[in-house]
Amino acid sequence: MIIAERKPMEEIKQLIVPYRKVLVAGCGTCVAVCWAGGEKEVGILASQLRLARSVERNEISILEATVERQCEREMVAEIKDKVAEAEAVISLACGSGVQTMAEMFEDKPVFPGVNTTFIGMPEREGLWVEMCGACGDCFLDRTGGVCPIVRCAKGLLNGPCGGTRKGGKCEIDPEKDCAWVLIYRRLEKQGRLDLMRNYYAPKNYRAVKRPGKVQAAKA
Amino acid sequence: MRIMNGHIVAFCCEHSAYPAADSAGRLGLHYPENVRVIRVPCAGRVDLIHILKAFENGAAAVLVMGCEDGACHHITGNTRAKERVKYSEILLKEVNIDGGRVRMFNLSPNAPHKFVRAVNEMTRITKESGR
Amino acid sequence: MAKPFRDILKTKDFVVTAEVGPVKGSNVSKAIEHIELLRDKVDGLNVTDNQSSVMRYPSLGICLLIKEHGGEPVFQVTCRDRNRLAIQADLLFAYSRGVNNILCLTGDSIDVGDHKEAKQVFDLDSVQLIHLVHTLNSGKDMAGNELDGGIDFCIGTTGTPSADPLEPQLIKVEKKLKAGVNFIQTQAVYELDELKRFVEFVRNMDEEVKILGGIVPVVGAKMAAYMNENVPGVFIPQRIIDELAQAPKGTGVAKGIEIAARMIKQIKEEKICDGVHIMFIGREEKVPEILGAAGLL
Amino acid sequence: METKIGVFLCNCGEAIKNIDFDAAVKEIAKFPGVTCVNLSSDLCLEEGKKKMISCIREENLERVVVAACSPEFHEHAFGEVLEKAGLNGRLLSMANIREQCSWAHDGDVTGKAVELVKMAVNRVRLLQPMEMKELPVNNEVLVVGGGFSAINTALQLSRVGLRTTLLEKEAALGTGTEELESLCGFDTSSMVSAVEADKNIKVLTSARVMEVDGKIGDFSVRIRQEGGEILRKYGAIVLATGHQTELALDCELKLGLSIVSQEEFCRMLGNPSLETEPKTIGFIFDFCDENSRFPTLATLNNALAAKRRWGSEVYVFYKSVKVDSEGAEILYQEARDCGVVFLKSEVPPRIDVDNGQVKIKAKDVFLGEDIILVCDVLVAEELHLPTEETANLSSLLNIRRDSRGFCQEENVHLYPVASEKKGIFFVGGCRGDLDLGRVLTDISSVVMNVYELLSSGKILVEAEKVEADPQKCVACLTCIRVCPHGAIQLVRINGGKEVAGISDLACYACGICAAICPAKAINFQSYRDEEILAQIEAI
Repeated sequence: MIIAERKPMEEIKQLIVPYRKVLVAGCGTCVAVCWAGGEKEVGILASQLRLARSVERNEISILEATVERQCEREMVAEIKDKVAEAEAVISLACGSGVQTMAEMFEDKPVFPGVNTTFIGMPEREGLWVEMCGACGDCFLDRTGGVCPIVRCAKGLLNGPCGGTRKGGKCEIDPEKDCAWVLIYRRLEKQGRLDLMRNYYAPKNYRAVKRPGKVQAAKA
Repeated sequence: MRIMNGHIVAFCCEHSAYPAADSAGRLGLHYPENVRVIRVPCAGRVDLIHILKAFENGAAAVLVMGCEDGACHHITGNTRAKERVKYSEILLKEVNIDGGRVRMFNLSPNAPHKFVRAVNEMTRITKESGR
Repeated sequence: MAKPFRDILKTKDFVVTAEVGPVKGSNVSKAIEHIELLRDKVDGLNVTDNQSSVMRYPSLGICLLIKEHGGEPVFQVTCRDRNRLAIQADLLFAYSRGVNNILCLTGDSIDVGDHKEAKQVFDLDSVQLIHLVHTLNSGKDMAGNELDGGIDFCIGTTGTPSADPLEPQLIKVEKKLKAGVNFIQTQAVYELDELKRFVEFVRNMDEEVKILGGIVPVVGAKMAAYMNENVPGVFIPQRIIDELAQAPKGTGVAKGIEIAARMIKQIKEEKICDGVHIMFIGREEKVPEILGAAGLL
Repeated sequence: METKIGVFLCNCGEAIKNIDFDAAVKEIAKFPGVTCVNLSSDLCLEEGKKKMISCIREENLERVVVAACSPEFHEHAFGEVLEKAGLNGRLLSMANIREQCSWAHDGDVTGKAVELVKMAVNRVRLLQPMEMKELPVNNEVLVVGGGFSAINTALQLSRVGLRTTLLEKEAALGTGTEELESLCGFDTSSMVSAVEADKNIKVLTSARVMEVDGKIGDFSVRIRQEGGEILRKYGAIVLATGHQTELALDCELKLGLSIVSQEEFCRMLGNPSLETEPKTIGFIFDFCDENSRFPTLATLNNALAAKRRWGSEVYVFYKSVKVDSEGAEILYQEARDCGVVFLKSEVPPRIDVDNGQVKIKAKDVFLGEDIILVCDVLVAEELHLPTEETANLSSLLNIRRDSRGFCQEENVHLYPVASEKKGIFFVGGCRGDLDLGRVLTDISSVVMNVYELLSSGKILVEAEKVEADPQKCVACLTCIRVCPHGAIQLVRINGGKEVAGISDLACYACGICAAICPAKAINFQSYRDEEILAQIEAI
């Protein structure tokens, strides 16, 4: 799932300074699940913006809408009337949702209200961690299902760096586990440490040519 | 512009703060008239949007009142409410509203004095920082 | 002229190298002083590569200065700041200018440095880097293209004898050895038993490779605690922190030097490994004192 | 068509004096949808209710607001009035103009009263009818444990006609009850034979609970016995897994002839052929564990018994004597009268062993002097601790324990015997350090609770009181993670999409899930966002 995080309020306020009627558009898929851009967050941001402007004595009218997936043109089309009514849009969807919206309503400024951060999963209620870097060349078969590309701070392919902290924690964050220690433990448990002893040649970092494109072979 | 109507919205848990407020009335413990109690089944029911909307609507302050620590009928309702109130302080500060205008209070149903103290305290705070 | 490091490794019983940290800025006079001071006292001078991810004068630049001043440089190359194109290009350049020794490292994370918002590269890791040097040594680049004019680096790398857990680190060392290295300069060691264990592991894999124990003098208890917390790969035992804490005020540096010299002596006397690598960044001028105290001058 | 709302004001037999009701009626009548406003002085009496019913019928009211006393008093009764008038009882909102308005402020509060009514009117307009529905429940009960509490719970459940399984990890029932027996004078073996004779009770010994699934009315429990595993269904589960004791002793002092536990001391008392009767006995309690109800009783009982049986000199070292248990005060008095010496000390006494004799050294608070007692037997202080079984089961059932590891001892004000999950109860020692009186009260309480829930084989619940809208639910699992009552599970709708399914049976209707749902998919009848926000808008 795509994880995002709301932009700082100050930044959002600056984005809409010239406007008096703004639509806050949420997305009901990934960003809803990670508490960044679902209907609840739309309501909170809308309320905050109204409050901010009323404190500044510069009233603003905020419209609210949430579509199921903002990265689908057909679904975004459902709120076109509200978009038409607004002078600008703050999208709380991930980057692709923002762009879908921007592309469909070319005459409207569409601003991102969240920072899209990574592909990840919930570790517990309210905490999400990065799991996949969308490198286009999955390596997980060799690492006991732990991705060294994003879960190792340096994306190393041949084992831990020398910076590993006591107890197998990461050089950059004593709270985080060293991915290679996790890989070691997983493979050891499975009796497959040979996989870790293999040499892995430099990765093909161009497996996905940017901008990426996937064409389904089957109809 | 935001016209503050000077009211204090108090979300009161029906297991604790609500009966405490009743009890204050029965004992004739008077407190400012500007308090508007909204009864909720648990402080954990109070959502951020409820707090924000109360301010949008002109409230001078918002109180969330739940059971004492470790005595929530729903185990975590009061602690969640406390965290939520803390977060709402941040949300309010982000829009230049004094975070001190939202507060969480824990009290038991037999603590009418505590209810009155909380209301008085909040009234004082709002008066000090201007309506 | 200093002897080529490769020959020293083969012939000398106890090899000593020291580290020179490049300056921040273009004024290299201090670096030249250090080179002049150390070039005849040690067998090789390592030059760090934006050490701790702090931007400085380039490693290769100082290596050239060492060369000019008659020393033997060890060019430290990390994978953090350059992709495979840039690394290959730098290696060709280094070799063409007589910088023939390379230490292959992963590199610290950008997060610990002074340009925390920079994009970190890590296109390669240290094992892949060693393979890359061999590829270039064989006269080809990574894409398989022929090179006009080959190279022949003496290759070193590093290892962490005090890592916890140790096993994953040893697997990595094993891979580095399989890739083929001439020498290992270990990360800082404070417990010689750990170094012995490490040497034994390496010896079982490769009898030829030379191992230089990493010596990082610590000059105060607070400094030691700070390093434990903030310097990647450093694990200073409480025993040493206590010893430093007991030293009278103002004698921290002397105490640090004393401890370092004591360790070097022991390594040499007990023939624990083939030499030492002294990292006294910021206090390069004190290295001779350590050497003196360790009886290496 | 606007919803027709009727407002019933009541001055509570003129107990509300500072509201100008006539002016209020005029104002309230202006609110949109309010088609009639009535003033009464006895709404909660039969007469008033009758008038209300006829008004609702005559005016064809669709929603009702009662502005009177606190809803804490008569909300339920007024709901019934609505039902009698043919309206759903949930279409009622109350404005508390008495306790939280008239009685809470000085001077005229008509304005505030009108506003409170407006809040209620705004809310009532949005309320939806709610139906009751019956859900079938399995009425067999699983009682885990084989001690005093477990056996008694099973016997009493059986007496009220509920089939019960008694699951004990040991090979037989009633082990480890000697101390209780000697202190409280009951007979375990007769209890055990009563269980064996009871057709309503099935006993599984050497058995362990491996896994529990489901919820109240429908728990599936995987049980491991010597012969293998069985899967059985129960409507409720009662934990009676007891406690264990540990002596609060310096580790160097070994338990032996001269240092004993309360239980061993009971055994000594019960031994008719004891070689030498102890002449001097010391007791220590209430230093390490201040929650010492049971140890207090045990000490008092045993001290008295020793005095009476052997005429020994008995000294009790304590920090404070807790006599809140039933009968404890009398026991204490008796003990004093019999010549048991009580010595109060602030810090735990020092204990040394010297030539087979125990030396107790303490500073007496009242004398202000050090006292050294050399005694033949020391009954050491005991700590009451939760059993391993309690720990295992509570984690299996995903039930919280308090900081000491007992089942909710620190939360007794709320659910003394009920866990945070409906249908799971605690009784006896697993709940903390209880005296027998409390345990017996617990047992009756559990039996009553279980009887109420399961006896009819069905439970009446408000249908879909809290419900996740499957259209809006994005299956983020947040509600499942936050529900304190374990009432939410992922369910497939029509075998397809997975959404949050809130069990009407297990839900306590707290609304924590509704407040946190990022998709705003959870509807909590009567406390929906709209209904709360409508009240705010009226202010």
